Amino acid sequence: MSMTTILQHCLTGISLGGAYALIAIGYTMVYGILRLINFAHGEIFMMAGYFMIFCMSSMPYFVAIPVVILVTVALGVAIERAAYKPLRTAPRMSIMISAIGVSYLLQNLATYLFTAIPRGYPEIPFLKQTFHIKDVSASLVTFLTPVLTIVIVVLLMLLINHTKIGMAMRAVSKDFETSQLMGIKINSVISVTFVIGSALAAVGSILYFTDRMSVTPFSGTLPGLKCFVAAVFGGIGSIPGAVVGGFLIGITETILVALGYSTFSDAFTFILLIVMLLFLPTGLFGEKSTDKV
Amino acid sequence: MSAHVLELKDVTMQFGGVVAVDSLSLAVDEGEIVALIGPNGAGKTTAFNVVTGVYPPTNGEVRFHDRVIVSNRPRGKMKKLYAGSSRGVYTASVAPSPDRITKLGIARTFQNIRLFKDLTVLENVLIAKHMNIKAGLFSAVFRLNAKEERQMRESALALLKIVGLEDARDEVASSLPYGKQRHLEIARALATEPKLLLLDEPAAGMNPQETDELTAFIRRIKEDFHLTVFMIEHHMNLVMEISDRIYVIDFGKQIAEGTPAQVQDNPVVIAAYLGVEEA
Amino acid sequence: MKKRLMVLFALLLCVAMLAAACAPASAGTDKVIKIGVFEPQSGQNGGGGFQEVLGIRYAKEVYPTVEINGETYRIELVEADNKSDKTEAVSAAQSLVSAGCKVIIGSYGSGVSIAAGEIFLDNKVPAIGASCTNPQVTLGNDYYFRVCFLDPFQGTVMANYASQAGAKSAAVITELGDDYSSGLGTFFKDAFVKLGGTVAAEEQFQTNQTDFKAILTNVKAANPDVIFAPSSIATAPLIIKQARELGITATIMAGDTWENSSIIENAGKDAEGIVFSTFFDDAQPATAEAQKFVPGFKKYLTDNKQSDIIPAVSALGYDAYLAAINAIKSANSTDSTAIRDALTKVSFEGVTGSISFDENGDAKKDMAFIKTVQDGQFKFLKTVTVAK
Amino acid sequence: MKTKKSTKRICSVLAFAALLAFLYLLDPNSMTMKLLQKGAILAVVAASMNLLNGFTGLFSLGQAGFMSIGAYITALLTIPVKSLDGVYYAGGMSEGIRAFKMAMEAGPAWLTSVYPFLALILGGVAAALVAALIGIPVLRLKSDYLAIATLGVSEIIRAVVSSPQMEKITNGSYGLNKIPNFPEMFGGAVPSKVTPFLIAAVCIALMVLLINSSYGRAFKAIREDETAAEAMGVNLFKHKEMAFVISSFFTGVGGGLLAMYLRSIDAKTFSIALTYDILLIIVIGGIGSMTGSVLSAFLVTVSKEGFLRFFDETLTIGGWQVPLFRAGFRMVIFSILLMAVVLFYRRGIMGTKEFSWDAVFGLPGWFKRKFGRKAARGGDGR
Repeated sequence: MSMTTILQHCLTGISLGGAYALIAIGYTMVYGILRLINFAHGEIFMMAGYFMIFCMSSMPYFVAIPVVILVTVALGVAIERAAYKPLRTAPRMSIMISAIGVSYLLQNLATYLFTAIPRGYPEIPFLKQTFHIKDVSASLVTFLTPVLTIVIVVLLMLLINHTKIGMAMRAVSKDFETSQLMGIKINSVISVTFVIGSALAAVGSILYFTDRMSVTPFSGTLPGLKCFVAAVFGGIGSIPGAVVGGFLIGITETILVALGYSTFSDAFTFILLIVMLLFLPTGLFGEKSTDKV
Repeated sequence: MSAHVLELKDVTMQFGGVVAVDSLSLAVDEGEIVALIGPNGAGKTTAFNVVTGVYPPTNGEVRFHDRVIVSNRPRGKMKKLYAGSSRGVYTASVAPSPDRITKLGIARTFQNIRLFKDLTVLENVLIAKHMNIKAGLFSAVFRLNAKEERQMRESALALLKIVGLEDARDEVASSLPYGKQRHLEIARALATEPKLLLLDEPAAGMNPQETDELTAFIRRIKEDFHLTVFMIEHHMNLVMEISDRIYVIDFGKQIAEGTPAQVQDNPVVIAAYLGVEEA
Repeated sequence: MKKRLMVLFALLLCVAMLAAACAPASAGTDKVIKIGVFEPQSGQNGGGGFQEVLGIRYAKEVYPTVEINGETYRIELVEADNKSDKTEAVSAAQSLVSAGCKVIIGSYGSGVSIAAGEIFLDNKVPAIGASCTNPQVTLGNDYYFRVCFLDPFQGTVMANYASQAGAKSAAVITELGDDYSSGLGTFFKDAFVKLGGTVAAEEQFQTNQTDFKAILTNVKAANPDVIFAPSSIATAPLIIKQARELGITATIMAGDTWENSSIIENAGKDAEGIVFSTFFDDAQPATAEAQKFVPGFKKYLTDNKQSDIIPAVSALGYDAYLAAINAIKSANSTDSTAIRDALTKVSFEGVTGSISFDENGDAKKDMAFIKTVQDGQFKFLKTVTVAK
Repeated sequence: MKTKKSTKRICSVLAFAALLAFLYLLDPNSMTMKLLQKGAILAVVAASMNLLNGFTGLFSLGQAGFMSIGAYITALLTIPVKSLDGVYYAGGMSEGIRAFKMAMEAGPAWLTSVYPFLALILGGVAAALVAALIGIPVLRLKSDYLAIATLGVSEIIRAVVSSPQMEKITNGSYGLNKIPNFPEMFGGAVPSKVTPFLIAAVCIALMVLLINSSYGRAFKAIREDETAAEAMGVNLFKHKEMAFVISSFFTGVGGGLLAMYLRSIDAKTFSIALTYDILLIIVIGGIGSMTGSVLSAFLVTVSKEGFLRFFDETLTIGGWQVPLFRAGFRMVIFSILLMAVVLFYRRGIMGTKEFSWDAVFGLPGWFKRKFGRKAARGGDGR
């Protein structure tokens, strides 16, 4: 395999990883606080894709992008309010089923509204300009994705470690009941979590789809699952962990496909998950917790 | 002297930085009722959890009828901590799962009642009987073990009679009044045919009258089932009335041991309890 | 109590449904003969399926009746959506049979046709495939016929075209778990190698995969003259655009599925220059039937608010319908077995050429149309003929 | 009023006879029959999923994977040798299997008559074996980690099945077809149309027997409280593994039946969506109720593919075209239904209740009370 090919692959892997990382953060934050796999997160990401298509058809990108982020956030929070809040006291299983139900609903809704035929993703001019460095060629977004990811994560870490709401979040993820007793407004904290998570999903979807150019109702499912694996890998609840996991999965996936094992590119992600859960159940950066008897 | 029924040697349990139980040693003899008391968070329940195999201890061993059932060697930081200390260091590493320990004949109840809430009273007891079922899956599914099944039911019902729940056999466990739930939990423990019964705050949340009933009840089952009882309790009058010996621990360390009378006037104990005791 | 109510509700529903379902399917009055339309109108192939249905509907407008020993029978179309999903296909096919259809037309997508084939066989109802190109559909099924050519043929056609266009090396990209894509890919490979070409790269991708960069990077490294990427219209634009973005200039070729305007819409200017084989071209009306069909159907399309490019599958749907009524005529009865026997003998001038069936029940066709995209329009390139 | 045992027996016999008669009379090629058959198959799978999720409290999402194992094994074994070449037209087939199949078909009459059932059982066994292996690591995981891991397992299985490396066996991308329909039983005494119902009935009966046995109680104990169960001497791993393997076995058999029903299968058929459909069934039926699962299996199948189809067709009433009604609407309705059940009737149709004649006889009395007619005479069963 020639040098340029390898470089090209690395580029693909890293930018894919970047997008994954952004989605994974959404999972890890929600799980950290609600102990819930937000199965719908992948679908939120997919819906963000469709929102972008419609916004861009009627407004310039610099208007469209914030609008899309806002709408996606609204969707995310709405889902939390409608599908998760009522079940807060319910057994774990019914909340998960509710999450699956939501993703099932969003998928069918998308199929119904936009049909299963893929919609072309609008081109954001400045993101799409392609570079040719010798034989390696890629659009700006490919380079931009990882950079942007890192920046966002740094900001997020600052938010979580140096603001009141951030402190509240950490408290809630440590101990739900106690922090409630300490007078932290659980619901607002959860909402904030979903706001951040959905916003990142929106950004992620813009980067991801600009690079891949078309959206179908199923575009969300697999990235969603993979990003959850990424979150677990990095240690659920830990944001840097999610990022590392995201990049790692993006890159390994690309490598596998590059080597001609595309059959197993998805399967591998899950093998990774199972192995990880067995030998390092708390992931790379997650901290241990003993359940009280 | 005859071997102890239960013996803890230098049992230490450390969670991260917290030492919940600190090289605790104690012994319980055949036919005794021994109480383990101490202020909240003294590590009583943790000690129980170590004995029943819920947590493997950081160091120390537990013997049952002179047989090592739980044991662990210090690892990592702990090694340094123990280096050259006079306290015993245990090299064997025995960590059976709780069900194995139950099979050996140690049954327990829980501080916060842990019944199978949505199952009927009878089922709760029958599950404890499942432990020593002889029939394999096949014969159980095809009811070839009708006789065994009948015996299980009969003994279960007998137990329910003893705790006075035979009329409630088909009620859902969670629908029972609090006191009854405690009784059911004990009946369930007895169903495993234990030699040693560990009771974790059996009288918690009971009014004086209920407590007296409980006292009598514990005495009765001890006699009927030839049990040795090791209990954690806060209700001092219950403890003082029922137990032959008492161990007092604070911050995971044993601070006193002796008959109720001795313990009562032990200044250390009083100190430990001042302002902390709620019973 | 609420639970009780639910139980009761459920039971009632069950009973109601059974009752409804058991009601004898109206076998059709003596004056009506039913033709079933077994097509996907939703799911992965929903788009293509619908185009095929349009062709069939139009055909029915043109030939609304059929003569059976002196009596005129009104033809009634019964449509069932198989959702491009095998598990649904069985019940959809069954619903047509139960509705008393004498002949079935369909389906777009070979997988569902194969699944439904067994049902039609069991019920001895003949089926005429319009655009299902997989050999499996008619193989070993005496009741399945088809008016289109087969994948082996199509693969050979594209291979011939490629080598005639001077291509020495080709890259083949196929979809895992998809019989159409994988099958066509294999046949292309075999034919291309026979013609002295080399297969520089073979890549596979997963269903619903959206990122083809890694695959295409390998392809780029192999630097082939042409890329053969038979795939559903869902994935086509992705492959095309991402390939161009990576700076791959090789001609991208595929099979009949690509003749769908959604590809041009989604791939935009990148779609320019793609090449694919298809069954029909309105610029080259091969037969009298075709000359009459083209203007008529264009009008029909505009009346139904569709773009007036005639998709090949619509033409095939039309031909399948013709085959059906021809068979009914010559069978001169409404008995589906008789119609089946008649089908083996029919021979008529269809829109996509003269049609008659061989012992497998496949149309004897030896010509395919090659098309490309130019200025955002499908454009006829040439016809390729391969002796069978 | 408690109903007499004898009365119940009679009722059960009558009900069973009525059902059987209905099935025998029903035209094997009618829509109803096909839907009921599918319902029966899904009932088996749903019941086995319920055994795991509802009774042992292990939230597993691996069903589709185990179904595919069962389906592929059954298909491999039952496809007649003569049509093999047609099926494996692209890749060819591994000679070993072909030889084995030839030997089987050459076998004595009794063998060929039981062969399809052997195939089904083998399918189940294969699924069970895989489950046994996977269970060892995976069952150590808790609730949602277990869910995602099992979901992963099913994806892995799907990848392996459709991989080019397996082409000589599973026919990779092309899938298997020419699978014979349901076999007859007892030399035609049971026509092939009724077979799936009998098999389903047997499977479900077995599962019901299991959950009512001592082991079943142990499963429930694990669902209720793992720590307490362990303290009562229930070996967690042993019983979890047991439940997982048994459930997978029946899931595999269900998959085999599905293969016989579909007559042609490929890896796509067994995607995550299939698992979700089954989840939908057990949620609507009530997690923890076998009766519920069976009931809603039929309910969902018949409504989803039978009489609710009209949601997908453009419907015009008196020239006015009803909006919303077009392809895909049906599924939207179903997902909304699912959400409604999850949020408002969390216990589903049956909750954790099982069918009992008492309840049925209770209904009229209960009705009286429910709709405030005169004071109820003859209360409900309990």
